[in-house]
Amino acid sequence: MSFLMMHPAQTTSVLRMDGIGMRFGPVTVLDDVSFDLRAGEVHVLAGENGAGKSTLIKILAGVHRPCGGTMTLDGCAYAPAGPNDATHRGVAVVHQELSLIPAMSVADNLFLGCERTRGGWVDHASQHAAARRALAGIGLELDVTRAVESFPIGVRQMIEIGKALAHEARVLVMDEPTSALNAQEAEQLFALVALLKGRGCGLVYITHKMEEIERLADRITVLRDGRRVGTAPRAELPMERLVEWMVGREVGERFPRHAPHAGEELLRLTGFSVFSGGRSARPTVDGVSLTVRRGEIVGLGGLQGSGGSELMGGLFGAYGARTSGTAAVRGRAARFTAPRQAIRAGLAYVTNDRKASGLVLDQTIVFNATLADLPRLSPFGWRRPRAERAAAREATQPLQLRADSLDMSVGALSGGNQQKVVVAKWLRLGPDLLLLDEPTRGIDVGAKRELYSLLNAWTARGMGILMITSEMPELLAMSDRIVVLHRGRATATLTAAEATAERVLAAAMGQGGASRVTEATQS
Amino acid sequence: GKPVEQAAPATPAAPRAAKATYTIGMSQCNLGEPWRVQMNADIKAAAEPHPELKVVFKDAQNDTLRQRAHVEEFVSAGVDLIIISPKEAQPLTEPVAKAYQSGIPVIVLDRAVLGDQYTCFIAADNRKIGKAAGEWIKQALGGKGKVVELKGLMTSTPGQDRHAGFLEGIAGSGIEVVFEADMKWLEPDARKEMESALARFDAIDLVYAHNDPGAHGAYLAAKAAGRDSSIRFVGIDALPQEGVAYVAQGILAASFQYPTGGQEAIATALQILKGEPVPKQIVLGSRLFTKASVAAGGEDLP
Amino acid sequence: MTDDRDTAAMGFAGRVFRWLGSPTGRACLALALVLLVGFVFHADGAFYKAGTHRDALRQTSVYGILAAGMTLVIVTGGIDLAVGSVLALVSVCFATLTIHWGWSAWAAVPLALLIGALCGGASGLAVASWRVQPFIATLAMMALARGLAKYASGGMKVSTAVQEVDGAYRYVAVPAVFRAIDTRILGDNVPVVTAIFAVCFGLAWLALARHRWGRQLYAIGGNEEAARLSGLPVVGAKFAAYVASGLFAAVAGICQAAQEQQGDPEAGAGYELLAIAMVVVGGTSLMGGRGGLGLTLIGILTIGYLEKILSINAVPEAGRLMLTGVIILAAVLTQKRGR
Amino acid sequence: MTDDRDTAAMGFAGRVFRWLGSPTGRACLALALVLLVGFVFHADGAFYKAGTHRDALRQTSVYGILAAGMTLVIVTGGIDLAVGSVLALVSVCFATLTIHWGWSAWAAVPLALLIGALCGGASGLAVASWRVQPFIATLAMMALARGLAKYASGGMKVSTAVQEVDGAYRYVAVPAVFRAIDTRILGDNVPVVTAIFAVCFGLAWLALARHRWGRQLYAIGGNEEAARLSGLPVVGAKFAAYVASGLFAAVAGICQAAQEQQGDPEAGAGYELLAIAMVVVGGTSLMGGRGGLGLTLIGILTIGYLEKILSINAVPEAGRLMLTGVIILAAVLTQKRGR
Ligand SMILES: Nc1ncnc2c1ncn2[C@@H]1O[C@H](COP(=O)(O)OP(=O)(O)OP(=O)(O)O)[C@@H](O)[C@H]1O
Ligand SMILES: Nc1ncnc2c1ncn2[C@@H]1O[C@H](COP(=O)(O)OP(=O)(O)OP(=O)(O)O)[C@@H](O)[C@H]1O
Ligand SMILES: [Mg+2]
Ligand SMILES: [Mg+2]
Repeated sequence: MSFLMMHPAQTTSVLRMDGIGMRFGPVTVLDDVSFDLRAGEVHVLAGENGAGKSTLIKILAGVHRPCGGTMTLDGCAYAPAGPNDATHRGVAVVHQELSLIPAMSVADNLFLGCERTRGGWVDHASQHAAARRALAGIGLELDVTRAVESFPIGVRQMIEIGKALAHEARVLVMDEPTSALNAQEAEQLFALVALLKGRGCGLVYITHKMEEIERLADRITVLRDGRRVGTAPRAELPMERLVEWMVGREVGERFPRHAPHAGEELLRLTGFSVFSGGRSARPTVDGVSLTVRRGEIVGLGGLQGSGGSELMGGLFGAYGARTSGTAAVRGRAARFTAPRQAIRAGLAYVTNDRKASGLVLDQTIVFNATLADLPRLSPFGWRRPRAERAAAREATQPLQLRADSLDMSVGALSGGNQQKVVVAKWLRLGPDLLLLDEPTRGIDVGAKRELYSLLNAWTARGMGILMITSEMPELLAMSDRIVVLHRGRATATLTAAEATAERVLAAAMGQGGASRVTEATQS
Repeated sequence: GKPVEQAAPATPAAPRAAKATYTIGMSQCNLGEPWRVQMNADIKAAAEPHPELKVVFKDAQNDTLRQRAHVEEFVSAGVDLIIISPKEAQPLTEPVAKAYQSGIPVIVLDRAVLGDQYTCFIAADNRKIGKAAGEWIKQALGGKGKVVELKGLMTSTPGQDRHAGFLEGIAGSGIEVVFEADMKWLEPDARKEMESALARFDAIDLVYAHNDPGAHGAYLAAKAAGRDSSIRFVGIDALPQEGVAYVAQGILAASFQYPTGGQEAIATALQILKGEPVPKQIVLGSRLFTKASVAAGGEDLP
Repeated sequence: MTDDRDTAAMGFAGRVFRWLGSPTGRACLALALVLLVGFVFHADGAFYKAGTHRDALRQTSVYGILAAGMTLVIVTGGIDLAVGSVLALVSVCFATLTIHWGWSAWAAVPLALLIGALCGGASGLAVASWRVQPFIATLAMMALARGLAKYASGGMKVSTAVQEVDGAYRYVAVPAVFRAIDTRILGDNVPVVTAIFAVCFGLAWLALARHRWGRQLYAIGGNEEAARLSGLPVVGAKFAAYVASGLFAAVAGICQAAQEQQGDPEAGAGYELLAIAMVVVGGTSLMGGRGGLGLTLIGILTIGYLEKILSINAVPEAGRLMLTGVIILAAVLTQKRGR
Repeated sequence: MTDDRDTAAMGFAGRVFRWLGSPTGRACLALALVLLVGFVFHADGAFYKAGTHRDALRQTSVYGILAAGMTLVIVTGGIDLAVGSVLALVSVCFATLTIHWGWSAWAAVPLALLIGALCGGASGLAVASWRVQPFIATLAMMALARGLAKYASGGMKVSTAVQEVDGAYRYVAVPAVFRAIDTRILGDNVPVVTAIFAVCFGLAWLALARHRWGRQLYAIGGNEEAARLSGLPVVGAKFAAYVASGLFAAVAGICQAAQEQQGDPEAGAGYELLAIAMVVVGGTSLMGGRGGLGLTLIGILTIGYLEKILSINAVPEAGRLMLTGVIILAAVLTQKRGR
């Protein structure tokens, strides 16, 4: 493995960016941004959604050409002609949006653009071996001949990291690498970061997770509205200051207090199973029982692939009739075979992949925000564009969506703002039971705080919430109860008071807490 | 060709004052078939010695509505005479009648329009030619034998007439049509269908194709199967570079000419423009090309 | 929201420039290009005559009807290759009903529409419920409908020459409905087929731009999974798009039969490509989720006028094909967008 | 990972079942379906004769060559509607060069290939560099190449009957290369065109499955943006796919000319739809990024045999079209996948 090669620890800058500017048409996205990266450090790039972080590193990666400023790499002028050039100069990037080709094999993806060839002919054998080795280096062992799309999203993210590291890298950039990883996988990644750091590699790390900044950062640079607010060593930047730098004002408590007001029972699952891979395959959700009451947030814990998403999808009717067991909503039997039925019964479902299953990217914010509410907004079938606009404005305002116009296409929004549009779409419906799968994936602290407050407001109004999150602090702080899944089975149900990170993790690994399975349906 | 005089109603167009140049609009229904390309070439060649004639060619690409637009365009452009080789009788009857009534003489070539609202209709008779082919085949096979019929597009009238005429021609003989298929006038399709016929029947005496490329395609199939010497091939159209050439090379046993009428159309046009009376209908004769007669330029069919 | 202010500040020139950069502006540029060709090569002034434009509209109406239905399908990310064959099948059936069986228009038109809707429905069933790729499902329907047309007509044109049992021909009158469709109205200015096209187009536009169903079609074309999870009736909406396309093809088939005064089992061959070209030259993407009927109208006019201009100039076949290729490409290049 | 253990535990029947569920298995099922029809309707045993199968392969070779090139384009998410026209253009040029101008095969074949590559290159340029939608770019090229073919041939077939200046005809011999291509080799068992198809197919397979370029094509079809981010030469690889398709169409054109012993400007009409149908019936998605030449081979055989079986049974045209439609749909339904 090339990245295992030793480098003497250095304190000089590997990479400098000076006065970088960037415009998309008339919109200035970056304005006079400077940034430097030392060998052997982890430099965290922080900022709100849309601050320009991804754009900055795309310039670094040779994807965009800046419209001003200079860059140096190892003291030499650096102006990558394209992604390939950047890779060859030793700049590896894990982009925020997965850049894997779903139908291609893992090995092919790892070596995309730099295939191991003899005179142009791909040497599959050596490529497979090299791919296996590269993945083993980050603690991943899988069949590299299988198509990437056959793996869950968390594994795909690890493959993506493996891809960046398959080549010798002086500078490694990771744009929100853990947004799709669970705690265990994140640990693996952190170990890897430490390893690379020790080898003298410079790391740029973008994240919205405070724990990660606290844990990994050597220095922090904060961007706001395309300008650099400042750079400081982590020790000199306490969390409150950092958040203030990012948001431009004080935000207050990270997890706002939340008084439980559990009311009538909204949802009761008994022995609920989902056969997402077809009836003949092993059920991905296997006899889970749980309840959600009005005014309550129930967290679903578990490792990647433990079946939380399938549970929600199955409940919501996304898998048609491929479910078994009983589900009751407000005491009435509810076996939905199409999302439409679930929506009519007062359910809403924010999926974990907004691009693939949440948004129509080509279309406007108005279009997306009103999509699920079409029947009400178009009496007798005829649409009323004014009412739609008003509805979209009303739905997005409390979420503080940052967009130039409601007629912007959603694809041009930053990831966090896209997520807000998805949430807005469902809130329009005023659902009784909200299914949230990774609702804070990729959104900034300010927006997270807003979302938490909203969750509290909604539960106060009597909504019930079932939430999957891979962020342990979020899970622990926001849930009134936590149901932990392991390989499709519920292994523990913990109240807020009982829950600790250790207990949740143990149950997620299939240990301990097993005795509590029988209590899963009680509360 | 042998013009056949008929008692035709008088043309409404009175003899016109002689002009320095005359524009003739020619609407061809489709230039995808060599035979129609030949028709245009014949018209062009016949008009060449007459510097006073200017012929404007349009191609309807096998689309009736386009051809109807041609006639309308010719009328609005004020041409002196229209020659049309219509794709369809029915739908073009009205536009042609309108042009005719507006005082523009119209010569209808090859396929008819309905009624009598045109100046002159020039055509050969497909049914007669099909019948002649049938009779020739009956004689060549001595009254019995196994025949493969490769038909032209059977939704087209020439295909239907060449088929019906052929059946009339062989009626009462011991000739058996063992395999028939629609090769849609196309040579590659004819070859494919012939290969299927060869696979099914060990004894085939003759192939009757509705056009010469079809017969040639069948010949190529038989040749690849090593059976070309035991089968005779008969086609229709006898264009100089196709059917006649194949007969001359000994590939086809016979080809029946289907004249384009291009030359006759220009001759008739000149008569009309000079104000001379013309017959309402001219039926073109056909010629038969066989090994024996090809060198002499074929023989007239009775 | 800042865009209102921006627009106000831009001034007129800036707004025109911005409009030229929009899909509609780009499509109009392509149309302008073609019309320019017409002004330069006016065929001794023929291009300046009102009749030429009236004829251009009449000729392009049948294609336009197909293109309007095709737009609905293409917006969902699908394609309908069967429209030309369905047109033929309907024209044959409609001619048989009215000419041979003497049905009145009130009975024959609904049945003809039903046949078109059934063909579209079959494609829609395959695409929406059985999840067959639209290209291949409608390719199969293209062959099937053509075969049915040939079968129903016995391989002959269904015209006013009716063959009796004894083999003799009897000529019947052209049905009144044929004459009614093949005339002009509004002071002899607007061909009835053009009026029919306008109505079809208006209905399709209303459905796509103003009805809930249109939204559903865009959402399906943009992201089918998101549409499904948002509770949209994906299967039904998609199915309906193909039914609509079949219905529009049936209307086109009736118009075609009326104009030809017969039912032709070979009619409409290649019309599907022309209709698709009209939609795409307008700027609607074959990937689905974008575009609309406004753009399609510009595309219909662009290709319709291109044909007319080449025709009045009597450009020979070879040159016509080459020019068509070059001009379509030039038209699309003014739009410069792709997959 | 658990799947290895799963497979081992499954046993033979399980593995067969799993294979039948794979794209290849599904495609083979469709082929088996068609062959079954052949066994049932064997036309007095004609289906059991070796000659029938040899002929089926010969007949389908030209389509097969087109389908092989088409696969490369479709894998990128594109489409090439121009192959039929390019085939015609090349067949006309090749016939003119060899028959009329008397060039030797060594000079004529490379020039013919160059013409095909140029046509493909023009489409490729429009698609890859100018980002025109493949459907419309190749539709324009379809018209352009057909026009060129008609222009180059003067609208007539280029055959061994050569017209002299005085209008008389002179007959020249069929060029040796025509005869060489239109024979059989390996003990009179394998038609040369089938061998040419096999070579073309092999080359395309190698390129797609074993060469770096093939990886690039899949990546572009799968996610063009990701391919660009990974530094792939997206424009060049796409361009090359269209050039390859043009080259394959040129090879098909040469084969067609040799088999017809003439160059026909009308040749190849509709072949593009057949070639696309072969690719899709095999199971390659028109969305790009999936499928491959193995599947295309099955698709080629499926449609080739379907044609042959309908032909030996002398099914009339109407029935043939209907059956083709139904069987294509049935074949694809055994695969049940789509956008
Ligand atoms: N291709 C583009 N065209 C136009 N605007 C763009 C484009 N890419 C990004 N932007 C805009 O640039 C701004 C910065 O986006 P960027 O993706 O860099 O934000 P970010 O800091 O990475 O946000 P997040 O934390 O949500 O990922 C946003 O306002 C976004 O809308
Ligand atoms: N497309 C697919 N094909 C085959 N198996 C799949 C596919 N998608 C998911 N799986 C399998 O389904 C199971 C659940 O996967 P998934 O990662 O979606 O679970 P999850 O509950 O969403 O996990 P988390 O919520 O922690 O992200 C895993 O065993 C995974 O391998
Ligand atoms: Mg970002
Ligand atoms: Mg998940």
